[in-house]
Amino acid sequence: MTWIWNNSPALPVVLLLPTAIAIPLFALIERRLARWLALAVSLTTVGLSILNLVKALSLGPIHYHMGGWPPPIGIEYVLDPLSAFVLLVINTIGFLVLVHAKKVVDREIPESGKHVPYYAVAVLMLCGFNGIVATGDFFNLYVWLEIASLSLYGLIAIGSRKAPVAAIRYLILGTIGACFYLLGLGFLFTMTGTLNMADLKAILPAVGHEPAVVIGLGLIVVGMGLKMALFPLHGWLPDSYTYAPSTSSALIAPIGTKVGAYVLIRVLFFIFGAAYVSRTIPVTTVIGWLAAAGILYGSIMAMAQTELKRMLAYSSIAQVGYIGLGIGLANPLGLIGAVLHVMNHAAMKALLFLAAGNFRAVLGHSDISRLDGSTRRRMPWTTAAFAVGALSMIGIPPLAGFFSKWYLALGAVAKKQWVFLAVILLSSLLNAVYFFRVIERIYFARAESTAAAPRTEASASMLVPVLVLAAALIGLGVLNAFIVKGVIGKIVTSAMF
Amino acid sequence: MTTSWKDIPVTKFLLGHYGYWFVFILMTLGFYGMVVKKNLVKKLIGMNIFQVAIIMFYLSSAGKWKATIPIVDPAIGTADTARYIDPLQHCLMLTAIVVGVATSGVAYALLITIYKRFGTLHEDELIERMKNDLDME
Amino acid sequence: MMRRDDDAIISLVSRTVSPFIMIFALYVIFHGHYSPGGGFQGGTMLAAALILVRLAAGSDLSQLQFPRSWATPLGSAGVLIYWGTGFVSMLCGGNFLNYAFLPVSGPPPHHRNLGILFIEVGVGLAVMGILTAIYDDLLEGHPRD
Amino acid sequence: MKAVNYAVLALFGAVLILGGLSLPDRGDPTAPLNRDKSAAGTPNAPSYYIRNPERDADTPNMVTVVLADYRGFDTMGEETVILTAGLICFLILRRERTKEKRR
Repeated sequence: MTWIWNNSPALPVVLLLPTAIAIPLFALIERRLARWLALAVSLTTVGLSILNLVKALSLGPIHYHMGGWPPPIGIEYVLDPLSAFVLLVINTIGFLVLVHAKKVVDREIPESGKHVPYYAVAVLMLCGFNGIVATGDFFNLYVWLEIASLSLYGLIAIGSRKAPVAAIRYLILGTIGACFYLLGLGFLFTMTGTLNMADLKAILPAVGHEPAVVIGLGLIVVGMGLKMALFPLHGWLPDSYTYAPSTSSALIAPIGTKVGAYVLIRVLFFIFGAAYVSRTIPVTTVIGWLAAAGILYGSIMAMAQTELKRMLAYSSIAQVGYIGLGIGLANPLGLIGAVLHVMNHAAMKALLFLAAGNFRAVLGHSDISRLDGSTRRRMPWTTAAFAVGALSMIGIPPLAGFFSKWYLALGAVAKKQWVFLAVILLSSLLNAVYFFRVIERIYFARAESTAAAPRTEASASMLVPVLVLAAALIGLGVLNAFIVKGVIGKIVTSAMF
Repeated sequence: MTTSWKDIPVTKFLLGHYGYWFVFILMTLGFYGMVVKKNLVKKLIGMNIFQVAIIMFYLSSAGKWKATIPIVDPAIGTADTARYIDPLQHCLMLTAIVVGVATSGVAYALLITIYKRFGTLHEDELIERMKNDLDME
Repeated sequence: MMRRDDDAIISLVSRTVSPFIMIFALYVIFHGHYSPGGGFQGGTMLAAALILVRLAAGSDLSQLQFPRSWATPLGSAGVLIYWGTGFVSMLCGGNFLNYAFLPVSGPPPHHRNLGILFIEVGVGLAVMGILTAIYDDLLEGHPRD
Repeated sequence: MKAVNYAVLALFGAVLILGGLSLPDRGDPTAPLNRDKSAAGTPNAPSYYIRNPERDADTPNMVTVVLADYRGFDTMGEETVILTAGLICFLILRRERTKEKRR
């Protein structure tokens, strides 16, 4: 037990990696073992993340020195409240999606020989995300970022016929993003001589005025903006989400873009500090305005879509915009809103994409125009969960989605940014328009065939994660005050404004 | 101490920075390939040039005058760090090279799949053929 | 499309050169402590030796030298060796990858020396196996007509 | 669209040149990269990597020690990257083969 306690920061990554190798190995004995192994290790990481969050909240930031070398020499893993919190979100969503995966993978990836490597790559992707969030070293972050990105390209590419084209477009833009990150890091490293985040933060006052440092920061922000699909850099997103298998889009949409947002928050508010940023280049202001534009663009484009997954993809651009808006506000309330929205949006998007996966599995399509009253009769639970997710997305008060928007609006008021406030209100309206279009078809449109549709609800493995997420949205909304006070409050107090 | 031509500020700056300028030219060239070219293979070539340029950027920052390779030489000893070039960048760039190779491998695998399905690697033609191609899934 | 001329010179030269490349690659891996080199460089050369024969003799004939089905397992084994070295030191009380805790005799620098050797072998195997596997996969996916 | 691309390219080049101007000279012994202590008083990693590998790991090749010991976790990430690439090539291209066989 003390062994687990001592090594808990490193254990998620250390356990996920060999599992990716063990999955093909055990699948030789029995193919079904692949999924069970992936589930088991994913559940373990959820447990470890809870342990880490509790540790980080009660004992302060945990430092784990890889290889026993202290920070500037070796690589350290740091779990402060922010990274522990984001890790918990990522691992929980990853576990729920993997529970859901079985039937979807069986159906949407016809060749059974590919299921085993699919699970292995999914586990590697989770491994990469765990590494990105937990690391306290800039170059180590780049390595894990590449692992996660490569797995994402693979997970997208085995979707429908057009998926490889979407994947290669994502690959080219994603590699530009990663190269920008590496280049910016090169500038920072040449100016400071360190790769460790805490060390860099300490050295920064001595060299912060140099243009090379500022340009390094700018390049890193652009690179991460590409990874998180901030508005003008979102080109890869809609096609990738649409053509990928439902499981992949449910894995990528909630957590893939959030990691980029996490790195931005980490770099801007925990290493450089908002004051430094606003003194040198107005990165946060630019992010804020681009995010506001992205919110409107994503919402308007979502209204024009007829296919559910594509609509959710455009809605993702808008939702990432909310996180960007919180970063752009650069005040404590805005940061609360951004971090809260990382969690809320992860839960909402996972729920909606999983529900879309259920529609595809049962009805064979996810066209909005073909959903009607019979859908509700055939799948009462999935549609109810979908409605909860949609209402939360719009921002109906007791649900989780309302509160992140509330904090963002408070932040906008505190900063006297009335345009941002107007954008938040307007986009809620637009969200309502495009989600009510779906809800209206499900609940109020008369079924085209009057014949009583049989109840063909999705199977238990697909239904349970959806219902859990729907319950979680209500729970997170009700318990919102505790989360903000107990967890996010501690995150915000350690940020530098 | 004789003042050689190397100590004049302008030549000192040029000598100290010329490596960076060449690397930056290479980098812009690679970025040009990735952004402007329409053929996917050319984009990937641009990507490789970009990555190699970044690797050379790191390595050129590791260079020192009159220094030797980063292997301890008993004749020199390790007291004076100026006698060895920085080992850290070389280690980092080994990793970056592998990352580049892995990305290229995945990219070419994707290109092969695309070419088998659509018969072209030119972006505009690809978009055209994707429009005409009815997705049956 | 893949018309292959059985050119005696090409096949003979590549067959002769390949083992020598491998020997040199092993030297690069195992002498990486004292001279430029190490696991990655050696592994790449091993892969080059295998791919050279695959290029010259065609992918069917070269299966006699190194079967396609071995590549990915060997690569995974390499990664497992690396991970295992780290995990053993973790089990023996140190942090992950802290070779000073490896259960071997001698003072800590010697432990680290040995740990680095294990790691280099793992890296070499992984790079060799997976580069060859990627080459084979790309060839299989190649459109033939 | 083409004009935008070229504008982005020009901006990128300009930013690089601007950044390059303020970089320290290559090989400058007073550059932050080559000092013994950083500005904040913490030990500077590159200098440490030159002085201590023989004492710490009984190995004269500094790059090997940095690669496998001081920053060994990076190298494990590197292995994972290449493993991922291998698995993905397998994942993407295997289907093509089975399809061909079925025909």
